[in-house]
Amino acid sequence: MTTTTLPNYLEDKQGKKGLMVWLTTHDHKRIGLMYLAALSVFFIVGVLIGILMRLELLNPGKDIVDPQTYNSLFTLHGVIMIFLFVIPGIPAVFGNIALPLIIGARDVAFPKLNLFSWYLYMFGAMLALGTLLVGDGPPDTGWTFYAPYSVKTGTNVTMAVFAAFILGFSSILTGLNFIVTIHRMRCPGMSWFKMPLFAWALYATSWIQLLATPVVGITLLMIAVERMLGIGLFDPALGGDPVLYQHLFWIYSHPAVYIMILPGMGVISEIIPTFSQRRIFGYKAIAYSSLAIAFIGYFVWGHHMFTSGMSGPARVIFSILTFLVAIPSAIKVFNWLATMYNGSIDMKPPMLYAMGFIFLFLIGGLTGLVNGALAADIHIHDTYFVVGHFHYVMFGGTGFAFFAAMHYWFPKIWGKMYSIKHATRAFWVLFTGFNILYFPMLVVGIMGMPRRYYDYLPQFHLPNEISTVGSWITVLGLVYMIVVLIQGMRKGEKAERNPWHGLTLDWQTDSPPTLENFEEIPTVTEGPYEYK
Amino acid sequence: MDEQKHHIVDYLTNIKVWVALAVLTILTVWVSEFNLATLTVAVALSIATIKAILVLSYFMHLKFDSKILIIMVLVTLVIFLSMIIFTFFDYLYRK
Amino acid sequence: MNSGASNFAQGVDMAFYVILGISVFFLVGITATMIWFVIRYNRKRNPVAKNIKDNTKLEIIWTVIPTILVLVMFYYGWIGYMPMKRVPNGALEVKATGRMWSWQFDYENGKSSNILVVPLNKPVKLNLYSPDVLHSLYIPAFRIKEDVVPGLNNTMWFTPTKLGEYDILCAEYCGIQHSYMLSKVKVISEQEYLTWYNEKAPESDTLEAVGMQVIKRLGCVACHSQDGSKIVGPTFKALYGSTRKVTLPDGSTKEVKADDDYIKLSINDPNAEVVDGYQKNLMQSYKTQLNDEEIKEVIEYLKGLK
Amino acid sequence: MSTNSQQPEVHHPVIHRDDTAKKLGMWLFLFTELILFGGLFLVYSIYRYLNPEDFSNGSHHLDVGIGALNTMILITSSLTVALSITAIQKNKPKLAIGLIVFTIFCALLFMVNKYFEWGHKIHYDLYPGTELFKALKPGEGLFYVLYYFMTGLHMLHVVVGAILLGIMANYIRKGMITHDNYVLLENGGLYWHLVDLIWIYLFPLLYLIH
Ligand code: HEA
Ligand code: HEA
Ligand code: HEC
Ligand code: CUA
Ligand SMILES: [Cu+2]
Repeated sequence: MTTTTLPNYLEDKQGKKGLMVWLTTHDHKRIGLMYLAALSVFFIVGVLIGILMRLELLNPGKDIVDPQTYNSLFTLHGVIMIFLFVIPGIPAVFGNIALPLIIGARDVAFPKLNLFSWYLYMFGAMLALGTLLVGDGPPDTGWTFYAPYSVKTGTNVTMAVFAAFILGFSSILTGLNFIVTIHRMRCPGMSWFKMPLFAWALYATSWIQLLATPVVGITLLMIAVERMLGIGLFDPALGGDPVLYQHLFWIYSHPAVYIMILPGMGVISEIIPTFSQRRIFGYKAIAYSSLAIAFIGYFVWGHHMFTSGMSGPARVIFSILTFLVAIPSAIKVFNWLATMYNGSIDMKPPMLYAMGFIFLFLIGGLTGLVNGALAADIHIHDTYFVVGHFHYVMFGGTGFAFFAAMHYWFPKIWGKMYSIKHATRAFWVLFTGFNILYFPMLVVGIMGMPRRYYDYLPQFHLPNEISTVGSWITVLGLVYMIVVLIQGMRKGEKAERNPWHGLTLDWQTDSPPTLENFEEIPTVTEGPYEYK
Repeated sequence: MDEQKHHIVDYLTNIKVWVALAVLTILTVWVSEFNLATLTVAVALSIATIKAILVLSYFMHLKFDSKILIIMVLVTLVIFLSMIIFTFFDYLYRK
Repeated sequence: MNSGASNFAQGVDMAFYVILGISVFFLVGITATMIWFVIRYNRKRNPVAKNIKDNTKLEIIWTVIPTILVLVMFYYGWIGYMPMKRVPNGALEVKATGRMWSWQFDYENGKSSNILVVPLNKPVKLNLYSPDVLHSLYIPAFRIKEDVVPGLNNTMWFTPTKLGEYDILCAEYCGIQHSYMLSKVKVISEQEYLTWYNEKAPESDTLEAVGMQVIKRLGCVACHSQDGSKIVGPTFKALYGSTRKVTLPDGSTKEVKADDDYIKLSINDPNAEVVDGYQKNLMQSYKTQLNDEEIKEVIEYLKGLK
Repeated sequence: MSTNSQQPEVHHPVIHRDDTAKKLGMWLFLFTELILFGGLFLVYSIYRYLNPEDFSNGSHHLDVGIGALNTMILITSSLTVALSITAIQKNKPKLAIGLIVFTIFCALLFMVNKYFEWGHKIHYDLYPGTELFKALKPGEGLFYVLYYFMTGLHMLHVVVGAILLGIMANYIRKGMITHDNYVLLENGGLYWHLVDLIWIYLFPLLYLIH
């Protein structure tokens, strides 16, 4: 291909000025960047809250905040991290930026709807943060909003619940957009099994977004109605059943954890073959396992309710299905490993983050298996072991995949390159801090420390101390990483089209890509990883 | 769902479907007058399902659309029904 | 993990160790392989990759083996859990009430206590009851936990196998004092238990007023301080006789004097007159748990708190 | 992946109209609507299972006549929407507009009926919060809460659907929907049929199953 005559997407102004260029854009890459900007801000708020919580937990008794404040902190931390960060995370940012590129399309199927999703997201986010400022204080229910406490408490739950409702619709519309895009806009020659695995992962994710999210929408609406009109759908005094609320909540929120992790796995499936310069091993196995996780993931929600008073047979069924859903994840890990065998491995930052992902996701996934066992979960449920588990999978998994994606597509997005040396160092700080922060949580959980505890018994002191120190190192690593990336964005060297020598279509166009991605829509004749 | 010639459902077919739906509505109301004990729910839901299939296949064109769309509808229904069934695994066995 | 002190500890720990063992094996194995590949096939050492075709046999192997392993894990989880559902006949029944934010244990003979006292090696069945929100009764040393759900009669049982005192914690988030909703389970020999069980409430051996004892036993102190500070309810200090501004259910407000009738109403129907600046619905009615006699004692005690 | 140029020299290719994509998008949206109501159906079925007597009592107090009438109205309106699509396909825009207007008229009728139905109950203080309501058995209370919630949400969809169809009629008038470009009308129709489809289940579940 010759060099392009079209302006690249970052320069093009379309006759508009200042921020309006961005706020009215229909370009998928710009919308992706707008998500990135918003997401980073919320994410940093979430991290700060995390740090505050860790400070409070440094010693038993009061360190810095009151119990009521602490309860609001972990609720906001959970709501922000889940609904504003990990769920939209990879699809909204890197899905938007990279999906049309890797399938050789000019944009997503419904560009206007895409922008609308962003506005919905912002509106929902503002509502969520608004709970801090108006009414009777931020919600103190935990991100799970369990009835009947969420109905009784005087804090601003109604608004938070509406926020989650709106955010859900943003997520649904993104999913809808991607499904149609993948069905209709693959470039000529790209049959389903010539499609890059990131697209497969997004496809599976989108189906979960579409079919699971409405359940939480209607459930949270019921909570809101119950609070506003006092009509009890879950209030035992009025014949309701609080456990039914839990069913409805987890019918969505378990599949939601796969909304978080599948796109991350998709990113890893792109990075590993590129940096090993090898054909991915078991392409079909990885593609199918995404679909399998998405499908089986619908039927395991009960594992969050093993101590809720759910009937025995239901516990057994949910436990066994939980174990089955772990297998497709295992298949992916093994195939990634096999892809490295006999490759030519280049340990650049994206690959480092991918390796970090595998290690941390392994710990997260394997502790998930402990949770899934009936007997073990009776002891472990609602303790810090679970907190450790989900930080390993969400932050060690999705978070690290997010970082990997950020380092991988960085040159494509900005047309510049960050400092490889410093990015590598930042990784090691982050990785070390991470393990010091979260591993003690697993230990203290096994010792029996429940979660959502403002204060704890003296025997839990030491692990908590270590964990808090770890949180400082983690944040150091994070700051380091962000500084390196921002430096690269501002003053980095000009990047080539294809610095990592990838074969997927995103690397075949300019960096940064032109306004409509490709001079001409490409035609493919081979699978996406046919390294010679 | 590839570009295919659009199939036109003619007026008469639509009207026939409408007649069927109307008859089924009357039927279901009529049946509900009897006490069918445990069958009540089953009968009412079966009739509703026949009506739904009619609406889906003719009014909503599903019968003339591509296979993949039908598969999607089925997957959605399977997932929806499983949500109910799996929740019942809890309630059926509570003591 | 501290060593277990109930009949379930072994089953739970077994499931835990089996899964932990398999997990450590895979974690170490996979990580080591990964590191080895990174070194062995580094671009410097191996500049040109060798492409290897997919291998169906391998795919099947690493699908089937994990499947078998997870079924093993499931099996241990299941057998560890099964006995938790089968309460033996003749178990000692205790009603365990979890409320915001205290535990109360009522025995069959009417004895009531804030700590759970049980005899060694005798099965004990707890009938879980909550008047307000979700709680969860968790005894780490016994490896058991079950939610206390309002409106549902959940139960749990165990046989303590070691003498001693163990922590009881609330494991389901239940509001501001969730982390202070603690208690103990005290395992004593059967003989000691019988004496404890049959002795009358220790009236004379404490200097505490009866009203005070009631307030402690029913957990009022979790919400009402006696030193003037605000927890979630108004302090008891100087309450009696003062003028209260209250809101009625229809939204109107009025001023009332905190006399006997007012306090009685506050205890029996807390939402009828809600004190200004406090939240309704938090305090539950204690109608069924306090008789007039006891309410009188409470009032007497409150009078003394100047 | 090897690439080669397919259509040289086209700089700004006309992105061709993709009706199938639009229709697929609409279907996907309908799936989410279905699951949204699905959550309520789930709650309904569990509470019905737990309180069979109370639910049956509750449904005895609903007016089957009005329910059946509304069912007929919705079925008819579904028919007229379907016919309007046939009409536009056969290039009869006037007829299509007429049929849509009739559909919207049906929607209004439906709401008038609902108004009387709800109004009747509210007149008797049978709504959450009243003394009468509090005196109900818990299961009956749940039944009515679900009744209001489900029919209320459904009615919201009727309103939205009617507005959508109104817009479509206007598009036909302005020539934006024509015999060879009618996917918007099809989508409006699909939405309307969904409203019908949900009612097909609501009707027996709430009114008929004693
Ligand atoms: C990104 C999010 C994410 C992901 C991917 C997962 C993945 C898994 N989770 Fe996790 N989970 C959460 C997020 C996530 N979880 C959250 C947020 C909570 C708490 C919610 C709350 O209460 O607030 C939670 C809670 C939670 C519980 C409830 C605990 C409790 O409250 O008591 C359970 C119980 O079964 C569980 C299980 C699992 C399992 C089995 C997997 C599996 O999918 C893991 C599969 C992966 C592997 C197994 C690793 C790879 C395997 C190999 C390399 C091979 C070796 C393996 C075998 C031999 C099989 N999770
Ligand atoms: C992805 C989700 C996510 C992330 C990243 C984090 C990050 C952190 N979390 Fe967590 N946490 C949750 C999700 C998350 N959390 C949830 C859902 C709960 C449950 C809430 C509830 O109980 O209701 C919880 C609860 C929770 C608790 C338990 C509270 C309790 O039960 O009492 C604690 C305690 O220390 C804690 C600490 C921290 C700390 C110190 C951090 C961080 O501050 C550590 C520092 C993090 C980093 C340094 C960077 C991570 C970076 C990325 C993932 C991507 C970066 C992207 C961009 C820059 C754009 N969190
Ligand atoms: C879950 C927390 C909680 C518990 C436990 C609790 N209360 Fe209260 N109580 C409150 C709150 C909140 C109020 C203020 C709102 C109201 O009047 O209902 C209150 C109000 C009162 C009042 C009126 C106080 C005033 O200032 O006028 C009295 C008297 C009272 N409680 C007594 C008791 C007694 C006796 C018990 C135990 C048997 C008890 N409470 C247990 C939360 C609690
Ligand atoms: Cu009670 Cu937490
Ligand atoms: Cu889960």
